[in-house]
Amino acid sequence: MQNDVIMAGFGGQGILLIGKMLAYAGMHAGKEVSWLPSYGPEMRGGTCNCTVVISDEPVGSPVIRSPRAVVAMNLPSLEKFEADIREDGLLLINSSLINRGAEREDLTVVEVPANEIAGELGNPRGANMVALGAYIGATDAVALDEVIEVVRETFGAKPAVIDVNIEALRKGFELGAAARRPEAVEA
Amino acid sequence: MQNDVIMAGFGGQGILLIGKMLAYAGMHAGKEVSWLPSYGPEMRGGTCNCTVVISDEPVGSPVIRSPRAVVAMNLPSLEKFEADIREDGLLLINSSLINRGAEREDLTVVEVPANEIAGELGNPRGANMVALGAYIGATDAVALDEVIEVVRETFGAKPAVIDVNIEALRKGFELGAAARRPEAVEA
Amino acid sequence: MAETVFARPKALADVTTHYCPGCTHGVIHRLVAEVIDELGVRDRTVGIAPVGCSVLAYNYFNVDFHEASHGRAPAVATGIKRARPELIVFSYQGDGDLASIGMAEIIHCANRGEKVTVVFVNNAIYGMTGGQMAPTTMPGQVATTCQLGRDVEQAGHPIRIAELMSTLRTPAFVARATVHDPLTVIHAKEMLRRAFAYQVEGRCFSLVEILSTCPTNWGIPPAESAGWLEENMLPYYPVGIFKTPDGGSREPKPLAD
Amino acid sequence: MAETVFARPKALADVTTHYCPGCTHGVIHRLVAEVIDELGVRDRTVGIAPVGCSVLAYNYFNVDFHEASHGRAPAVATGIKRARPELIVFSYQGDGDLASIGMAEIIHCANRGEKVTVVFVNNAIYGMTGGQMAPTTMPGQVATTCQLGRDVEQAGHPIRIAELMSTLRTPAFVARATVHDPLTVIHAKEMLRRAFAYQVEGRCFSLVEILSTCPTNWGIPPAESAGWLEENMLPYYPVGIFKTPDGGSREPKPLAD
Amino acid sequence: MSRIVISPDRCKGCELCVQACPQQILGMGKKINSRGYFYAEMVEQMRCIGCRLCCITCPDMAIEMQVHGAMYHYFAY
Amino acid sequence: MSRIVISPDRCKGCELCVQACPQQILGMGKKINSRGYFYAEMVEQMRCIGCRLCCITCPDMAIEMQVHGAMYHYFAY
Amino acid sequence: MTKKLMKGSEAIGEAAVQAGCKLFFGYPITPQNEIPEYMSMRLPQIGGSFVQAESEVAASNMIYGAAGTGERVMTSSSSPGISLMAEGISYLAGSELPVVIVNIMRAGPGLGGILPSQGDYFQATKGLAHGDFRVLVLAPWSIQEAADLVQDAFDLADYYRNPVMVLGDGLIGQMMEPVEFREGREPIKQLEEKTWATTGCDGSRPPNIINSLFLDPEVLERHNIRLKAKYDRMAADEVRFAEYGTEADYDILIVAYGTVARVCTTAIEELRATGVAVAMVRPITLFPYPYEAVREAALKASAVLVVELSSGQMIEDVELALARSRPIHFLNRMGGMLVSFEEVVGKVKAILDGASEEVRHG
Amino acid sequence: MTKKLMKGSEAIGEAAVQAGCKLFFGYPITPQNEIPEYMSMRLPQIGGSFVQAESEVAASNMIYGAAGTGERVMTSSSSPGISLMAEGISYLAGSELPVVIVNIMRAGPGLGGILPSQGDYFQATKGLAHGDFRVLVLAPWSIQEAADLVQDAFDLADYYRNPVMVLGDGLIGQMMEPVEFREGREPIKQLEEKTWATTGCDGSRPPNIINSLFLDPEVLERHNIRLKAKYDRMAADEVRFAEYGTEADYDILIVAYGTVARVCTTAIEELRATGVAVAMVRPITLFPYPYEAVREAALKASAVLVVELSSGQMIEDVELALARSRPIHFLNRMGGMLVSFEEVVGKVKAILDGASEEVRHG
Ligand SMILES: Cc1ncc(C[n+]2csc(CCOP(=O)(O)OP(=O)(O)O)c2C)c(N)n1
Ligand SMILES: Cc1ncc(C[n+]2csc(CCOP(=O)(O)OP(=O)(O)O)c2C)c(N)n1
Ligand code: SF4
Ligand code: SF4
Ligand code: SF4
Ligand code: SF4
Repeated sequence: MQNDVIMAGFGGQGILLIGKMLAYAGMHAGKEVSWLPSYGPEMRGGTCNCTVVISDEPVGSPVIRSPRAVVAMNLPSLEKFEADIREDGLLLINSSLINRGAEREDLTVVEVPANEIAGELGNPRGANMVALGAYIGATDAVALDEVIEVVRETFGAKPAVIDVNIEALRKGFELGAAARRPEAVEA
Repeated sequence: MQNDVIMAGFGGQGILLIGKMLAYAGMHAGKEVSWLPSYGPEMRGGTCNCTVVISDEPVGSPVIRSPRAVVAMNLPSLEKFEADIREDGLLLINSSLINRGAEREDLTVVEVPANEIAGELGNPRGANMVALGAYIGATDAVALDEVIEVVRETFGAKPAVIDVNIEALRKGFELGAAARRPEAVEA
Repeated sequence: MAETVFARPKALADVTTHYCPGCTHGVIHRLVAEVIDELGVRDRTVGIAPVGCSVLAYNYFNVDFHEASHGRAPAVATGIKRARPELIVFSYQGDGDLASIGMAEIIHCANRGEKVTVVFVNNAIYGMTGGQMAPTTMPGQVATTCQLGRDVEQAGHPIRIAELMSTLRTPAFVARATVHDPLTVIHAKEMLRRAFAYQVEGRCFSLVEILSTCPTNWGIPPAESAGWLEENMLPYYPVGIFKTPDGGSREPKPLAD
Repeated sequence: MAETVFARPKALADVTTHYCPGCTHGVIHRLVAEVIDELGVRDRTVGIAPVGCSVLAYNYFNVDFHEASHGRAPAVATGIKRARPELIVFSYQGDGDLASIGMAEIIHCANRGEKVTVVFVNNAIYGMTGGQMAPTTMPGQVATTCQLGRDVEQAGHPIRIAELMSTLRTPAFVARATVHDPLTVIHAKEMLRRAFAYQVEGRCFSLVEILSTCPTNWGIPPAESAGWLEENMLPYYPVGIFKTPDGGSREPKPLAD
Repeated sequence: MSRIVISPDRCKGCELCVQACPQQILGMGKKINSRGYFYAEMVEQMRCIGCRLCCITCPDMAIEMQVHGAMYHYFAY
Repeated sequence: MSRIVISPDRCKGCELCVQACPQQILGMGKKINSRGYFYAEMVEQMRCIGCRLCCITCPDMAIEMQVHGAMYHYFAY
Repeated sequence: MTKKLMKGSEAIGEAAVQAGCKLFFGYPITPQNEIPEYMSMRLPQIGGSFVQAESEVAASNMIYGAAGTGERVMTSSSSPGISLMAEGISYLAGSELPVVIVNIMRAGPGLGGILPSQGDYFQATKGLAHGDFRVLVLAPWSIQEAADLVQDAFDLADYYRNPVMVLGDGLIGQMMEPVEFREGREPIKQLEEKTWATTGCDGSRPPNIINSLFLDPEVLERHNIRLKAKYDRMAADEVRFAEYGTEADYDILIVAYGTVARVCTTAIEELRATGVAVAMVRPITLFPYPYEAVREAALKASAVLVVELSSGQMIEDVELALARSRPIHFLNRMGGMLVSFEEVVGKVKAILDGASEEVRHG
Repeated sequence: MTKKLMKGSEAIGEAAVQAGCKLFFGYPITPQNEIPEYMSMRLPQIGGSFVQAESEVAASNMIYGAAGTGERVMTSSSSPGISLMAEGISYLAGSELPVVIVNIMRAGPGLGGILPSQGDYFQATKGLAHGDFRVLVLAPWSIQEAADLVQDAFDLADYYRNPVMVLGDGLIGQMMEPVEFREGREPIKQLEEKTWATTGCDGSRPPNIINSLFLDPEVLERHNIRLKAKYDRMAADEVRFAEYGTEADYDILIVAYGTVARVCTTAIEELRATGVAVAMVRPITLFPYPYEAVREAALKASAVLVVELSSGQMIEDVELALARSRPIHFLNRMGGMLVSFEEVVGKVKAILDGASEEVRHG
């Protein structure tokens, strides 16, 4: 079984970070993982993205042209990647910065007001964590606890940050999980 | 018919010059010619040599490992090239600086006290012209007049030099021609 | 009727640059373009883009452009100027490009007295590649290849290009300016005008070193970058004219010893 | 009993060099060897041969040697010294090698403050390749690539390495000497001794520029070459110490303007 | 009397103009432009003295200035 | 008292020593050495003052100097 | 030691340190800046030395000097920077010095772009610089393999006294994957003491001379013959490659190296699911090239597909191996575009449907 | 015009001038110093410009700048210097600028020696630098041909907007032979005006940009595809070779290029005298390589002999051409040593006597 996702947004939204944390979590869970960032000048100022693959088998192509899931943190990202998602795949939209829904019908769409939620939690820079939570909530990529572990490792230096981020993570997870349940029922 | 010769001596003895003059003469005589100098640091101070090919056919290899003739202006050159000469080939020795004869039996050997002769002619730097004269005297490479023409062209700038050099050339020619006659008779 | 008293110079293309917010590459581009306009040489100017953040400069000017290999812009400029002396040729280079890999080319271009103009942007870091140490990086300044700060024992002291270039015997115009605040921008423009004017007159090689900010790789917000430059760079990189084609040679004499 | 008061230093191999008659490369070789002997560092010295007439230097010294690529001896020296700081590392370079193709490497090696010694032989011409113009060739001097004499309008003025190097901020020892007559040879040796001593003490980078003759490519008999050097080169290339690690920096300040 | 025109899409929100303005009449807006930047806005056009310092400072040619009628220039540029 | 020893085979005949000798007691010989050079010779050993200038000048280490007994050195080297 | 999630560039740096690399000389260039950046932090910690060279030309001469002293030394760069090292690498090969050179390829020619490419295959394997010489070229397809090959590279360099190049693409430089470093790793070769190194000569031996100049052509020719013999030894002993699905029967053989081969494995899985049998040979050493392995595997197939991120470079070696014994098809992307497994699947189907053109250079 | 006895280097310089070359940028290196020396005298006479560059790196970037203005420009060097031009040449190819580069090969690797060699064949024809590109390579065997090819080189460079390399060896640089320059020579190609040149933009056209950077991989890929198509056109239209004795029957086919081929003609004469029928194909363009001609001529022989001054480089292209259809034998000298016709004669006899080992790389 393989999960792969492209996470995309403005530079500075912490996209690469949550991608890495997802990969770490996968590794800790004993899976094969790869993390691939977009790189180069186009990053600067503009948008950036990363591809994370979590698989039971050794990872074949770390480059995924049609990913099983896309996390779009801003409009340009949504426009760039929506069309590429695999049929019946997952699309996560940061509705705080994107004021339109999905164009495709076949996708499972999860709209998360990541910035608002983060703001409400008094952690404005935590929108990325909300999104990460929502993604793992909506998929079987990794267990929440694995990611929480990684959060602790990552921010070990600043304990204050840990809790707010775990908080953001959980909030996102709930939204993601909720969004998937109906589909689960249908099945 | 092809004539080829390696002319060798100390740098500064004017070896490359007489080689070029020989090639020029050949060209003027409507033949195919090539002139190939030894080059590189080993020249500096040390010895130098050049290979001249004069032929009725387009010149194949401009590099001659066993030349039909060798003009040795100093001892190192004699030692370096005597063994390479074609069987029954021609060896011209500058007896002014080389106080030994040929080691091989099969060669036609012409010993020319080039420096003495040049000195006697009041043209100490003309030893190379004497040697050139001797070579064309002992072979059918080119006619004396052709070379004389070239001398005029070469030293056109300084007429004074022309006559002394032609003088040296003739002296050498006589010695070369003389040395060959017996062999001609034998034939 | 409304008259526009400040607008985009003709020599500057009407596009948004890829430069980071607050990066003064943008200011320097505009100054060069204004000078080209004011000297009326746009139709015979050829610019040379370096390899660095200004690598895309060819998209930002309304003049013919030639993209050089890293550090070799002065050699490219030499080729262009020798081929068509009537052209006004300028290179635009960063400090990694000019002062590190391109050191031999800039010195020999200046020493031959090629009649070209070099706009040298000193931002004390490698911007394009993500903040490595430059020859101009300040002692103690943090960069990705000196993460504990530049150690002068290991990497030596920053190189001062204007000073170095001004000691060559061949006549030239060499100056240093900065653009970290509006008034210094005005002086920088004057230096650029003189540099280009000398070329237009066919007088000499000219180089203007301009101190510039790199908020992104300095890790300092744009608004504070000007202050950092003024405090840390200005004292070590004094602004002014170091050499004119009329002035004598400026190299040191032997010490009395 | 007879005592030999002047004989071949141990660091100098007992062979005949390939140098032309009267070429002072030979004198400079001997001086370097004498200094190595006198400082007692022969067993931990590594020399770097350039590409130039002294390319075969590795055959002429009794120390480990490394043959550099053309102009890159200072980079090779950096590699050796960083790998084994206990070694005494010197490069021996000609003016084409150091001042033309090797300009970036020598400036950055000095600016990093590598603790190595550079013996820079300035004979105002390319010897090895048969007399082409060097960056140090004098105005009007004839060379095979400037057969009407060096035209400063086209090729610029000769580069003065000692002056140029001394303007770098990083502490160093920089001096110029000449060996065109016996008494100057004694001074040259003193400069070399100081240069090597600074390295032995682990103090700083050191460079000694030494004016040398090239009778062959100058087309001047050895006996007259000394005079030519004294008349033509000495006035433009003054002898003396330009920079010491203790002295302050020597770069020019901005002109009052 | 002078008018400052700031192009929202050209502005990268570096705030240099805000800092440069001697009248302190420029400020950063709350809106994000197409490229994700909060852009600068003119707060009190009336008090603008037409010094052009913001224009000269802007690295991105996001500010143009127009004048109506005659106008004293503090410095040549 | 000093003795100059010139190695004929090391000498390249550049004449620098001849020029350097303050006593003018060195000269070029008439013989050619193995490498084709006329080499330098000591003409008046007696008048040598042991200044070592010829040794110092020779680019080819062709000159050595020996002294018998004490000797005043004009300069340190 | 446990697995660590590492960026390729950092894994390469750490692998070098683990292999005893004490010195790094390099110049920044995307997409491998993290290698010098990592080394600038790491080497001082182990008493080594890092120098940011003024250029790649200087870097190649710094490793030349450092390698001469016998220490283990590395440099890294990307395509344009490697071109600037050409002369220096020729000197290293001519002087027989062991160094490890990492090339994280980007798209060319010229300044090109910064995204992954395999456009430097010819340069690495054939014409790296002037003169008759070869460098051993290792091409990893994962971060773990990159780390392992870098360590092997140091042993091979020392054993053959020759530069060894680790040739990756932008993905290898930028991607993160779990890496594990073997504790107490043993050299893969019997290594002799470096008695030739410039360590200072106390007279107990003649001076050591590091040199590639031989003015006497007979001497230089002997040197060239010795070098050629060395390269022939490499060809005999160092060929490395990996096979996938060659034990079973298959219609098509894919030949690909580096990260492209990973994409191909995904394609092979997909194809197998649809009942199409495809196998792959993945060259790990590009010089020496696994001609025999490719030929033998190809002879079991009806056609061969070469997949490259170049206009067609390795394909010439495949042609040499096959000598027209099987039709060769070619799939490539360039300029930083990557081959997707979907494209590979499509191409294989096209070959089977006779909808693909055979290609040939020779 | 009458014949003149000229040194190869000078003939090359004069040929360039006759072809309209206005600019020369170069750095001295044996054995081709007479080229820059000649140009330093000659170009000022015709209102051109000569610059002795500070290095080959600079020289390659000076021709890059000058070529961008549309003028005809040349540089020359020898092996190590060409290696230093690698990056610059990649930029020239990527920016599609016409220049003529002369390489008078000397023996390598490293500093090597200064005597003739053919050790740069791989470099010239395959891996000259990073990225996917090719330069057209012309290999003269006489001074007259060198002069002719240099003139053609300028036309080909302009026509294809691509660097063209004239690849000779030390003999071509140093030898003197009679040369004749055709009066009023016409370009060998239909040449268009250089509307892309940086001549100053008066607004009548958009600014011209000389560039090889394309950050968007799709754009760069299109560029790469266009370049590849150009190289394929060269391969289709520009192949040049000469045949000797292929009209009659023969047992052995010799494949050799440059001055080595001359030595072979002498050997062929000698062999004919002894009743041994040998023919030769001499590639004149090394890229594009005359694969077809070599293959066809080889199929008429029982065996093929490749003669090179290298450890075996062109032989790989011969293998590609033959695809094992004929046994290939190899005769070479290296390090500046030259092949003598006696050696060629001996080798041919050995092949016929079955006393020569067949060789194969693929
Ligand atoms: C030969 C080569 N080496 C290295 C690089 C990578 N590179 C691109 S830009 C750059 C340095 C940029 O710094 P700087 O010149 O200071 O300009 P800035 O980006 O700071 O404006 C480097 C090292 C390259 N493209 N080519
Ligand atoms: C890369 C490279 N370029 C050029 C050369 C040719 N070359 C050899 S020595 C030399 C210059 C020598 O002159 P200099 O450095 O002044 O030393 P000198 O011979 O005068 O002592 C040159 C250009 C080379 N060997 N390698
Ligand atoms: S990285 Fe620095 S130099 Fe480059 S654009 Fe950004 S701020 Fe400007
Ligand atoms: S050519 Fe000049 S530098 Fe070289 S050895 Fe002769 S005299 Fe000395
Ligand atoms: S200076 Fe320009 S870019 Fe910066 S905030 Fe003001 S208007 Fe915007
Ligand atoms: S100085 Fe030396 S080489 Fe010159 S002549 Fe005197 S002894 Fe001979």
